[in-house]
Amino acid sequence: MILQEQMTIQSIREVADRIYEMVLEGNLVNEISAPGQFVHIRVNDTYEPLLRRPISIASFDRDSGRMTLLFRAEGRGTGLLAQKAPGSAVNVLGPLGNGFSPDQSEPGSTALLIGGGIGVPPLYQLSKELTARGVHCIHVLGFQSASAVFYEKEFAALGETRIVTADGTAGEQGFVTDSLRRNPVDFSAYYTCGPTPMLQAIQAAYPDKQGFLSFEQRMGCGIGACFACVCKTQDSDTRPYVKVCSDGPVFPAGVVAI
Amino acid sequence: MILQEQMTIQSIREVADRIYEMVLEGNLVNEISAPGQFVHIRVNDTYEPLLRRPISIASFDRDSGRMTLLFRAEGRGTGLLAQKAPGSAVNVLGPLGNGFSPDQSEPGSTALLIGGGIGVPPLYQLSKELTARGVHCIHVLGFQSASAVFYEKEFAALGETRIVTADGTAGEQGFVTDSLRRNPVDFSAYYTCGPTPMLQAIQAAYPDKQGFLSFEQRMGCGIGACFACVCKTQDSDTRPYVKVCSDGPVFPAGVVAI
Amino acid sequence: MNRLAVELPGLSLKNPIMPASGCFGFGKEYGNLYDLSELGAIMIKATTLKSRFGNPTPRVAETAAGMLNAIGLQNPGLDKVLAEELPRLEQYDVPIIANVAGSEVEDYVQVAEHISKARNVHALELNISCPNVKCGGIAFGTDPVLAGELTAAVKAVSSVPVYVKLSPNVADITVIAKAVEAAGADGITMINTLVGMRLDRKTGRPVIANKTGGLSGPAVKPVAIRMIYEVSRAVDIPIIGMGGVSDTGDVIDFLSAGASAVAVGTANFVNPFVCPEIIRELPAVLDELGVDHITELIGRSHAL
Amino acid sequence: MNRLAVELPGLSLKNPIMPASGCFGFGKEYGNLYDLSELGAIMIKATTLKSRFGNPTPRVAETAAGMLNAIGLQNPGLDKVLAEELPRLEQYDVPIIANVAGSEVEDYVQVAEHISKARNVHALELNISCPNVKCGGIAFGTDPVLAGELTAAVKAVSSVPVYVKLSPNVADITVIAKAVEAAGADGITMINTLVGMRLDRKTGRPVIANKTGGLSGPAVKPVAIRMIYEVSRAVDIPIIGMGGVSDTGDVIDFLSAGASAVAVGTANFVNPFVCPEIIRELPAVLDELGVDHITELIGRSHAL
Ligand SMILES: Cc1cc2nc3c(=O)[nH]c(=O)nc-3n(C[C@H](O)[C@H](O)[C@H](O)COP(=O)(O)OP(=O)(O)OC[C@H]3O[C@@H](n4cnc5c(N)ncnc54)[C@H](O)[C@@H]3O)c2cc1C
Ligand SMILES: Cc1cc2nc3c(=O)[nH]c(=O)nc-3n(C[C@H](O)[C@H](O)[C@H](O)COP(=O)(O)OP(=O)(O)OC[C@H]3O[C@@H](n4cnc5c(N)ncnc54)[C@H](O)[C@@H]3O)c2cc1C
Ligand SMILES: Cc1cc2nc3c(=O)[nH]c(=O)nc-3n(C[C@H](O)[C@H](O)[C@H](O)COP(=O)(O)O)c2cc1C
Ligand SMILES: Cc1cc2nc3c(=O)[nH]c(=O)nc-3n(C[C@H](O)[C@H](O)[C@H](O)COP(=O)(O)O)c2cc1C
Ligand code: FES
Ligand code: FES
Repeated sequence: MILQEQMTIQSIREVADRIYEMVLEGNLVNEISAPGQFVHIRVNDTYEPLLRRPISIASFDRDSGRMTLLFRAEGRGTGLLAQKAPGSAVNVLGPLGNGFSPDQSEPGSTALLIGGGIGVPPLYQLSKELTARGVHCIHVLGFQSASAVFYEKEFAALGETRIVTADGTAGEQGFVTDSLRRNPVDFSAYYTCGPTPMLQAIQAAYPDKQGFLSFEQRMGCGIGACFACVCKTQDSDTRPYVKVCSDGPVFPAGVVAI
Repeated sequence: MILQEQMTIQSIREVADRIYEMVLEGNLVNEISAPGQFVHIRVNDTYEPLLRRPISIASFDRDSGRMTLLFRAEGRGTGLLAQKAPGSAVNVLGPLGNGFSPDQSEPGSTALLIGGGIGVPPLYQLSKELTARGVHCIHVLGFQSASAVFYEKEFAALGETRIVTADGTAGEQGFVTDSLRRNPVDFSAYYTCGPTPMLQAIQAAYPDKQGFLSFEQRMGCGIGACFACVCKTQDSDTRPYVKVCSDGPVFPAGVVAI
Repeated sequence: MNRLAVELPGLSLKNPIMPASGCFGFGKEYGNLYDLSELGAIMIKATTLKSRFGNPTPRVAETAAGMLNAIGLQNPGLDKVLAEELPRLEQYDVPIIANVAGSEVEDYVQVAEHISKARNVHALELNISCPNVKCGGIAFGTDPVLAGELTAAVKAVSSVPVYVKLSPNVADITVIAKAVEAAGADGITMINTLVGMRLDRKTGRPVIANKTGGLSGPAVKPVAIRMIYEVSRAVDIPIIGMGGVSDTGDVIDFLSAGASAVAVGTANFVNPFVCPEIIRELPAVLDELGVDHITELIGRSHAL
Repeated sequence: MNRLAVELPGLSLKNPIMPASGCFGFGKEYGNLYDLSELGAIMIKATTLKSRFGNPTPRVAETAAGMLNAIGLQNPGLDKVLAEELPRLEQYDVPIIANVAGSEVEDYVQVAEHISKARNVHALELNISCPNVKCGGIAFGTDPVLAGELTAAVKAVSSVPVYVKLSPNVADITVIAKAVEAAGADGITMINTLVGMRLDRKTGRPVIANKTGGLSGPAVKPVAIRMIYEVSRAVDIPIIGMGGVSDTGDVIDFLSAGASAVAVGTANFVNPFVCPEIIRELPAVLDELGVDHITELIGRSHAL
């Protein structure tokens, strides 16, 4: 069920340059059903900024009723969010959308998790669940530069983790796809989240693999009512479009026309 | 000189129902030249609310660099102002306008200070300065009801102080003018600030006295440039209008057409 | 006595609050959040004869106290709306106002004729003001002659009262209002969005793929209030007002301006529960204002 | 090289930033706060033939991210402006753009003829778009024929280039823009305010004594950007853009939309130092955008 809740900020800290980790507590956490779902946040109660901001759930724990978000203080909305104090409340709508299905990978198999920038967060919960299932996870995480790298240790604790930076200041130099071309890995399914050109390159690189991609799109309602976030599909006859907010944000490879 | 300054909130407390006392510190205090001047406050750095809010300087102290404001949390802007925490900064433009001239009352004479509601604040600094000059002050302060009364002790410490409430829950029942009709006082000059109907009644009641009235008007710029706050004058041939923000807010009796 | 009930042509509203067209889809998603029977009515998404994909994305952009949208009337088309969307809404005790759009008069007429026969459609809202499609829409909304002709053509075939949705992108909105009244419109809904644009700071290019979009939200409220004030003095048919309504206070303002009921658009995105919240708050606000029945507020602004 | 310099008809601007008419009086008050020579130009308050008191108060009201005003062109009249206001501004090294208003063509012509001869007046801004006066003003701004005739009449007597200030309260602003261009206008300034209204929550009556007022501030920026985008593609004369400009980023947007210079109105009330602050910040923003000269930004939105 989708809730609108005033969730309490348990902690907030800058984990990399302008990247914030925010831990929120509330009943909404009980409703989360899959890694890769997101929440829609109202950063304050004025009309400025007016719209909610979609942020992925990076991890959650039903026992403590807490979830973690990781976001970049980018523009006005996330900038204000980054200034919130622990103990204060944030208006959260969620959980929204359909996430990744860890069940798609058999125990003992290898999964390739590829993240780009602020697309990295939802892969963390996914990796935790896959690992718990006995799936072997390989993480390839791309960032702009060393100062933007976050959660390297957290991912490394779950499995092999490659850091790739555009400017080469940390890990390998280049894009995640460069790294995968240089040092290919063997895997049965891939899961990816990041900028659209990256998703496109990955889908093109592994035409024969089972893959799951998480998309971004500008949103209005976040729940499927306003048609702001539609994407054309590859097979437009059976299903002319999908909505990122309610049909996605995660789609199997080959569904969305990119 | 008019400054725009991020002043620091030293303290903020609710002194009556929805009436807040806020003490601010900054260089702007050095520029204050008269009781009855006001400041124009930007309550936050978003576009909502957009405009500044005019608030009178209730008292100030150059030595400590502090001034006190008293305001009612009325609508959106003052509501947000009331929520500010000590230690945080507020964007203040001021000091603005021309205030009361305590010099107009001779030492030893009696001054009648009549305030209504949130018109009471500027009379406090005025009374302090008059009293320091050796002028005997009588205060007649009108409020809606007991819960809205503030600064009674502070005024009483400076001189005789009558509280009048519309509903009779504190002091005398009625309007300040009722009280003054019932128990007339002898004085040489009056100083008043409050709602326009009150100013009108007072000016009409004392046609032969020297009087000074502080006016309110919706404002744009607060510095005399936008013509939002004009009032017609009684002698429109020599001076067709005055601006409350820069020519006032205090005018001698008989100047403004009310 | 229901202090919130309002009677309008074709519509017995238990309260004057309804979601605005395009901001509520066909009710499915919001129906998962609360009971749609609480609403006064529902204005469903624009329906066209054939299904439409709409404009390329990005389709929305935020502005100061507002947003731009250029959805482009995406909808599954008349047949699907009749076969799937409207029947699903029959589970709720709420009248539906069907928003009708098209490129040619003939499109409007066909959609109107069929959709007005659906069991739960109690009124039509003729969308002559969509700024986001190349043909039709706003062209009808800025020309009084075309607006009148379209209204008359739709009135001739509709089984339910016809409300015409006006565009604010005109010099004198009363001219269009009078034209559609004269052509037989039963009511007016207003305002649709103002045409606006946002540019990307880095590239200088429009953020919205369609370049321009329709401005909605609190930013446009003063324009909506002014136009409703003007139109309610110029015509005798009732107005359903909209444009920036976000809370109960805004509803009071729209009724005071001259609207008989109020639609909530963009605010649904900010707070999906805004409509039922307003409905629940209204009686207390009537008490505060010392008013027995909500209809007493209609047109207060006109008092001398 | 001055990276901020912009050349426009009659105006050699050291930077493209100027206060908008009516939001800066005749410069006296802001001149006490900073050196007005820092500004690119100053658009002074509308001047009419005779002095005007303007509308009753309240004259302003706040709205979401905007404000309404109905000052009603209060000004001391042509003679006083020539005798007192303009000479006082001569102490600054800054070109003055004189905003000219009236009720009849003849009023405009007389003011234009005389004020254009003042030493520091380098251009006129023909105000055919004031929504707050009963006669004149906006009537000229919504009719292309009247707008063209007035422009031609003023051009015939003016000693300096004539810019025409357009109203956004029209269905198609390019029609008016083309009409004034054809009539000889040297440039366009836009936008003036959108007509709006705010009601008092308790009484339901308009807050502004004049009932309606002109909406300005960040709320209207998307409309201003869209209209400047449209007009800059429709005419060949330069545009001075305005409508919600509040910071350096907004200036970039207005230039990108197609304006050659930018005026700041309402934002002066929010931050009286906004103009010099923007001017000081601009060079760093040019660096960020990788642009040598500010004129390279003009019309970026039109790139394919
Ligand atoms: C499903 C989904 C999950 C996301 N998860 C994360 C996450 O976990 N961490 C994170 O840092 N970011 C995430 N994003 C991106 C994040 O939503 C944007 O960075 C954010 O909305 C920008 O808002 P702003 O106030 O900083 O920028 P502004 O420039 O003020 O935003 C203006 C408007 O544009 C929208 N917008 C701007 N950039 C984006 C974008 N990239 N995607 C969608 N809308 C955008 C905003 O929501 C807002 O409506 C996610 C986006 C989506 C769609
Ligand atoms: C010279 C002067 C001195 C003042 N001194 C004080 C004071 O010391 N203490 C105090 O509590 N109040 C004072 N006021 C009144 C105070 O400015 C208003 O109560 C306040 O602006 C209301 O803002 P809001 O955000 O609460 O209300 P909102 O309803 O959000 O205000 C909306 C708009 O209307 C304006 N407005 C509303 N009421 C008034 C008003 N009465 N006068 C002028 N503008 C108004 C606001 O400034 C704002 O622009 C003074 C007003 C003036 C003109
Ligand atoms: C995303 C979106 C889609 C819209 N789609 C339609 C539509 O299909 N038909 C229509 O008549 N109006 C449409 N509108 C306009 C609204 O119904 C409403 O008139 C306008 O948004 C002003 O109200 P608001 O400020 O409350 O949103 C749409 C508005 C938005 C924001
Ligand atoms: C208080 C006020 C007074 C104005 N007076 C005039 C005027 O005298 N002449 C004119 O052409 N425009 C006048 N305007 C319009 C502005 O010059 C400007 O076009 C408009 O406000 C949009 O810009 P902004 O959003 O930056 O304020 C006035 C605007 C305001 C807010
Ligand atoms: S954001 Fe509204 S449908 Fe997806
Ligand atoms: S508020 Fe602008 S002139 Fe007084």
